[in-house]
Amino acid sequence: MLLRIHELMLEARVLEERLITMYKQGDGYFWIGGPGEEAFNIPLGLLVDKGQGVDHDYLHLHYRSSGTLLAMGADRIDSLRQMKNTATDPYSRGRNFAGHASIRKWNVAPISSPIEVQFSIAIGTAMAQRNAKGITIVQGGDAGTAEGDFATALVWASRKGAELPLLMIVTNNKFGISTPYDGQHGEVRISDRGKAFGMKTATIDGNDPEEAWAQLKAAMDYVRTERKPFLMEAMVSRLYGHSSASGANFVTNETDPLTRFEKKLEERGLLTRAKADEMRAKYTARLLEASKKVREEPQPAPESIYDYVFADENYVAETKNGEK
Amino acid sequence: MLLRIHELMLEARVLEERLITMYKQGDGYFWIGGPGEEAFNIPLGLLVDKGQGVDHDYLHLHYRSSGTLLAMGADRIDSLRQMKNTATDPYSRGRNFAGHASIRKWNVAPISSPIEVQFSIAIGTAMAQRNAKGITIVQGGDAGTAEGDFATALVWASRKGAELPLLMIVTNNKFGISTPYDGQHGEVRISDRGKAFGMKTATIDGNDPEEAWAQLKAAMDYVRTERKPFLMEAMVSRLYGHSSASGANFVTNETDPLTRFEKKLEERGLLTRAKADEMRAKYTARLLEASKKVREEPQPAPESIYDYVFADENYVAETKNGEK
Amino acid sequence: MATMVQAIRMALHVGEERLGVTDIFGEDVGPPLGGVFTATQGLKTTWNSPLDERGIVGMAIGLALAGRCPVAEIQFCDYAFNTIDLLKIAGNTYWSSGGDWNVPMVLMTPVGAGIRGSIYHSHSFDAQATRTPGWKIVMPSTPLDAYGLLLSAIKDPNPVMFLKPKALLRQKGPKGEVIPGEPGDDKALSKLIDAPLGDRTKWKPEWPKLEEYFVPIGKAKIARPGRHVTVLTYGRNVPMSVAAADELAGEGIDAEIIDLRSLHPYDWDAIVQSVKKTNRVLCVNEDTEITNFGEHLIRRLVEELFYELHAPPRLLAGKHLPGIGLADNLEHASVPQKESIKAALRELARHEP
Amino acid sequence: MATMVQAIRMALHVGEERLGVTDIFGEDVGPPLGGVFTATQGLKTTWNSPLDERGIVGMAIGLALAGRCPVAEIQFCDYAFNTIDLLKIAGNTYWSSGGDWNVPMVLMTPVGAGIRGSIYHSHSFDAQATRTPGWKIVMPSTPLDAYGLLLSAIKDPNPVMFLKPKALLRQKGPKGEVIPGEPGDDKALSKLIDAPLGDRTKWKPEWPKLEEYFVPIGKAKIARPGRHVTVLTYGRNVPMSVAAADELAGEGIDAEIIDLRSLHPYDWDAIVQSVKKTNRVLCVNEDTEITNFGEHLIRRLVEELFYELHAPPRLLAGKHLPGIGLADNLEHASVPQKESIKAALRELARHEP
Ligand SMILES: Cc1ncc(C[n+]2csc(CCOP(=O)(O)OP(=O)(O)O)c2C)c(N)n1
Ligand SMILES: Cc1ncc(C[n+]2csc(CCOP(=O)(O)OP(=O)(O)O)c2C)c(N)n1
Ligand SMILES: [Mg+2]
Ligand SMILES: [Mg+2]
Repeated sequence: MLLRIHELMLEARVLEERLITMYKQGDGYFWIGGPGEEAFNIPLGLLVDKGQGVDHDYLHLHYRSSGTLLAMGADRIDSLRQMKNTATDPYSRGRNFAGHASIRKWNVAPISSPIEVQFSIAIGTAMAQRNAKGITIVQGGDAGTAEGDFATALVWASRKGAELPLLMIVTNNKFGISTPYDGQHGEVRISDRGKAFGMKTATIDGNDPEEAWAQLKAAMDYVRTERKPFLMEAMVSRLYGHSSASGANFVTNETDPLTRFEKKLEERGLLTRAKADEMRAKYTARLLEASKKVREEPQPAPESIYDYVFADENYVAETKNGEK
Repeated sequence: MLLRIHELMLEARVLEERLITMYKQGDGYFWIGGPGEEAFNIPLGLLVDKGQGVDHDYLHLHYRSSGTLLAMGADRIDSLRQMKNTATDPYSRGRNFAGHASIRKWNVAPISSPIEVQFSIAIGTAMAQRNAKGITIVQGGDAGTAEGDFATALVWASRKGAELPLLMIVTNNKFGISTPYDGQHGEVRISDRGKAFGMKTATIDGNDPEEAWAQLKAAMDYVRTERKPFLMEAMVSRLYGHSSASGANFVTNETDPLTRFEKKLEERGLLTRAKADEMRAKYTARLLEASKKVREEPQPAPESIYDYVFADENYVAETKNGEK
Repeated sequence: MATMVQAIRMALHVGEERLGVTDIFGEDVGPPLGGVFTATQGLKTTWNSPLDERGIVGMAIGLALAGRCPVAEIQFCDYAFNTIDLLKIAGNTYWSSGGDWNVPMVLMTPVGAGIRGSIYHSHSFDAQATRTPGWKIVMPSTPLDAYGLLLSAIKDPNPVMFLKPKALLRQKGPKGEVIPGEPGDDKALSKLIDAPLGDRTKWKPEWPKLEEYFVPIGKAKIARPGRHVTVLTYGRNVPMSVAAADELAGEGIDAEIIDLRSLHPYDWDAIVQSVKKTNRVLCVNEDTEITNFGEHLIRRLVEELFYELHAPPRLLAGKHLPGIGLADNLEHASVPQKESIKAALRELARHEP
Repeated sequence: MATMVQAIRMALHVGEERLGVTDIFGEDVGPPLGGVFTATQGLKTTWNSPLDERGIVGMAIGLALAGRCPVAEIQFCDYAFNTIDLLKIAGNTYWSSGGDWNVPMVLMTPVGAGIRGSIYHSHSFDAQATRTPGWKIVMPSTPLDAYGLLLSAIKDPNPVMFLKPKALLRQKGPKGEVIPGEPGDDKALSKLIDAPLGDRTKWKPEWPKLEEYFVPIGKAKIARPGRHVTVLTYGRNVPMSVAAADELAGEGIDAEIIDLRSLHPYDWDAIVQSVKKTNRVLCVNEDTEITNFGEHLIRRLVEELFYELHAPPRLLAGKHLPGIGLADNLEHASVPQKESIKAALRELARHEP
C-alpha cells in the first residue's frame, strides 16, 4: 500500500510538472494545481467510495485536486487536454482552466474557480445522502475559509436532528495567493471553528501520507457510520507558488512531501533511489508522449460556444454518462 | 438608576404599543419593533458613548432597537412619523418601514431591512476606530447568525495584530419569523462561535436589566480599553410576535421583562403599582397626543422620490447634521 | 376559482405526488407557517431552512446535482442579491462542464411592488434574471398560468426561476379560467386546502383531484387582442394593462396586451406577429429603467422591425432610483400605474409617423 | 508614457498624499504583491484583506460612514457577484436615510475579456453596475483618463465604481497623452515606481512630482471624430473601435468613436450631438447582450431621436452565454473583435433608408 501511495504521489507530481512545462512552452494559457499536496490528496482519492449516485461519495474539490482524481483513476491525458484547451477536453470542452475537472460518473462535481462556493453546494449533495450510503467530501484552501460559504457549510451541516454526512476539508498551505496566513486569522487552528457547532474536528500533517491515510480513514468512517459532519484541516505545502501568474517555479523553503516520504521508504528499505528515479523517468516519458498527442488534437470550433446551454427535456443523466 | 431604567423600559413599551395601535387603526402599513427586549436595549442605550465621529460609539442596530434609541434620547414622535411615513420622518422621509432609524449626529447608522448585513458594515466603522476612543456596536437576531455576514464580522474583527474594537450582540429570542431556534442550530450557545477566534464571549439573561447593565458595562469596558472584539448573546423575549404580518398580538407564553422587573422593584419597595400605572397612563396620553399631531403632518410629495440620490460635491456631513 | 397562491400550492402538491418533487424549502416555508404568503401550506416535502439565502441556493444546486428535485424559495427577491454568483453557477454548470452535469432545480421568489412593501419588499427581479444565462425564467399573471408554468418548471431539466408577482398572489384569474380539477366553489376549495388560523398541528389539507396541465416555457399569450398598439408585459402589469386598454377602448384605442409569461426563452414569434399588426409597441415592467429587459425587447425590435414601426417604441418601467418608498405617493410615482400606461398608450396610438 | 496600471498607481499615490485617501485594500492589494496587476505597488495605505468580497465591500461602506476615504478592490469583477446586495446598500444609503448618511467610497475592479481569462476572469460588469442606482460608474480607455477619472472618483462624496479594462492595463495611451508630471522617458518612470522582481522588502518607490488632473464624471470624449456612423463604447472596445474605424477610412467610411468614460451618469448631450450628425449608431461592449447597458442607450435614442436615425441602431456585445471559453476560438466568438466591429460599421454606413 505504501508503495502504491508513493507511486501515485510521484506520478501526480510528474503530471503537475508536465502541465507546468506545457504552460511554459506555450501549450496552455494558465496553470494552477496541487504540487505539494500529494501526501494528502492521494490517500483521499484512494479512500473515496467511487461511483455514481447517493450511495457513493460526492466530491466537491478545488483547483489543486489533480492528485485526488489521479488516485481515483482519472485518465492522465485529460488533464493535459484541459491544459491545452482542446475540443477533446472531457471536463469542459476547452472552456475552463487546467485543474477544473468534472466527472459525473464518479460523483465529481464540476470544479469552478470561485473560492469556497463548493462549500455552499456540498451541503446539498450531503442532504440528499442523509439516508443513503455515500458521504459528501468538500475541500478548499485556508484563505477561502474567510468567505461566508465556509460558515454556511458549518451551520447547515450541524443542525441538531438534521446533521449532514459531510467531510469538510481545509488544505492549509498558509497562503492565499501572496497573502500569508498570519495577519488574516484569529483562529489558532481553522478546525476549531467546527467545535462551536458540536462537530468532530482534527488538524493533521498533510505532508505525511501515513498520517493522512489514517486520519482520513477515521474521519470518513465516522461520517459514513454516524452520518454526522467532520471538519479536517490538513497542513500542506505549495511547491510551485500559487499559479503560473506567480511564475510557477519550484520553491525550496517548504517541505516536499514526496522527497520526505521517499527518504522514509528508503530508510525502511522499501524503496531505492534508483527505483524511484526509474519510475519518475517512466512517467515523465509517458506524459511527454501524451502531451505530443494532445498537441495534435483539434481546438474547439467557434460555433461550439452554443453547445450545452440547456439540457433538452429528454436529457437523461445516465445516457449522458454512458457516452463518456 | 434602576428607576430610570424602569421608566425608560415602560416608555419604550408604551411607544411600541402606540405604534401597534397606529398600525391596527390604519395609520401605517407595517409594524416591527422590540417589545420584549427593553431590559437589554435600555441599558445598552444608556451605556453608549453618544456623539458623532470615531471618538464616540457607532451603532449598527436592527428593527427591534427602538428602546436603545429612546434611552439615547431620540425624539419619540419621530418613530410615529416613520410609522405614518410622513414627509417629516427624519429617518427616511416617509420611505422606510417603522423601526428603521438613522441618526448621523449620534453615529447611528441607517437601519436597513436585510438581515445581518450590518455585521459586514460594522467592521468598517470599527476599523476606523482602531486608534480612536470610540467603539462599534452591532446588533442582530439569532436566526440571522446563519448568514455569512455574521462569520465575516467574526473573521475580520479577530485578525491577529488587527483586532477591532467591536461589540457584537446577538439578541436571541429563539425565533426567526415562524422558525424555532431548535432544529436550525448546532451550537449550544451562539456566543461559542467567537471562541475559535479567541474572542471574549458571554451569553446573558437579556430579560434582567440589572444583569444586562452589568454585563454590557463589562463588555464595553473591555472593548474600549483592550480595543478587541467581544461577542455577547442576550436571551430576550418577543412579546407581540414577529411583526404586524403575524398579527402583532400580545403573547402570554414568554417572560415579560417589564412586569418581571416591576415586581422586583415593588418587592424592594422601590416602586408601587399605583406609581407604575400612573407613569404608564402619562406616557400613553403623551404618545396619543403625538400620534394625533403626526396624523396632521404632510405625506411626502411624489416628486420627492428624486431627492437624495447623490450628494453634491459641496456636501459636508456636519452641515447636513447641523440642519437636523 | 383559485387565487394564484392557492394555484401555486396545488401545483407544488401535484409536483410532490406525481412529478418527483423531493424538497420544497426556504425560510419559513415549512410548518407551522407554510410560507409568508401561504404558498407552501400543507405540503408533504416542505422544510424550514436556516436564514441564509446563499445556503438555500447552494443547497438547491447540490440537491439537483444529487438527482433530487428541489423547489427552493427566496422569501423575497429583495434578498436574493447576495446569491447572484451562485445563481450564475446554477446557470453555467451544464455549459462549463461541457454537458456533464445539469442542474434541474426550481427557484421561486415573490417580486414587485403594489403592497406598500417599502424599500426591501418591492424589488423586481426580471432584469437581473434575464441577464443570467443558463436559466429559464417564467412569471405568471393568472392562477392557471401559475399552475401550468410551475409544473413545466418542475419537469424541466434546467434551472428555472419562477417569479411570483406579489401583488397578484391573492387575486383570482379572469372569469372562466379554472385549474383542471379545482372545485367550482371557492369556499369549498378554501376549506380543503387553506390552513386554519391558530393551531395547525392537527390540520391536514384535503387535495382536490387535480389534473396535470403544462404551460410550455417559451410561449406567450394574448391577454387582450387589439389592433392599434402592442403592449409587451408580464406579471402584475398584465391585468393593469388590460384594464388600461379596456378603458381606452371608449376612446377608440384598441391595444393588444401580450403576456410574455416566459422571459427567457421568450416568444419572439408572438411578439413579431403582434407588432407587425399594430406597428406600435409599449414595454411595461416594474424593474428600474436603466439596463432593463424591456430595453432588450426594444433593441431587438428596432434591429429587426425598424421599418414596421410607425411610432418610436416606448418603455414604461420603474424609475432609476435606489428604492421604492413606503408612502402611497412614493410607490405610485416609482412604478407604472394604470394611468401612466393609459397615457403612454394614447401617445403611441395618436402618434403621426 | 505610463501604462494604465502605472497611471492608476500614480493616481492612488496622489490620492494618498493630497486627497485624503486612507485605506487602499483588498485581496493581495498590500505588500508583498501590490495587486495581481501591480496597481497598488509601493503605496502608503495599502493592506491585504481576508479572502472575503462581502467583507471587503462592507468594510469600505463602514470606513466611508466613519469619515475615512477608502479605495477598495475586488480582485476580479467575476468575484463581485456575491456582493450585489451590499453594492445596492452602498448605493441606497444616502437615499434611504433621507440624506442623513452619504457613502464616499471608491470600488475598483478589473473587467472584461482579452487575456484568455476563461470563465471566471473574463466577466464584464457594466450592465450590473449601470443598474445599481446611487452609484457613479466610470471606465477609462487610456492611462490619462484612468488617472483623471480615479482622482475624480476619490473626491466624489458618493460611491463610485472604477472599472479597469483588464486588457488595457499594460497598454499605453495614444501618442502625446501624458500624465501631468510623469517623466518623459518610460524606462525612467518604470525605474521610479515599478517594484523589482524578487525580494521587495527594502524597495521604496520614488514618485514623480505629479499634478492633480480631474476628468469630470459624466463627460464623454470623442476618441475619433467622424461623419458617417457613431460608435458608443468604452474601455477595451474604444481602441478596438478606433482601429476598426481607421481601417474603414480606406473604404470611405468615416466613423466617430465616442468614449463614454462615465457610464453613470453618462453624457447624453455628447451622444445626441454625434448621432444628430451621423444619423447612425452602433453600441459596442463586451457584456452579455440581453438586458445590456447598450440596449438602454438604444432605447433612449429611439425614444428621443427616432426620426433622426437613418438606419436601425445596432448593438454589438457579448453573446448571451453562461461564460467565455478559454480557447482562442471561444473567446473571439464570444465578445466583439475588430473584424466584427468593422462588419457592423460597414452594414450601418451602407444601409439605405
Ligand atoms: C471568490 C473568489 N475571490 C477571489 C479569487 C481569486 N483567487 C484565486 S485563488 C485565491 C487564493 C486562495 O487561497 P486559499 O483559499 O488558501 O487556497 P490555495 O490557493 O492557497 O490552495 C484567490 C484570492 C477567486 N478565485 N474567487
Ligand atoms: C437577508 C434577509 N432575508 C430574509 C429576510 C426576511 N426576514 C425578516 S426578519 C426575519 C427573521 C429574523 O430572525 P432573527 O435574525 O432571529 O431576528 P428577530 O426578528 O428574531 O429579532 C426574516 C427571515 C430579511 N429581512 N433579510
Ligand atoms: Mg492557501
Ligand atoms: Mg430571533
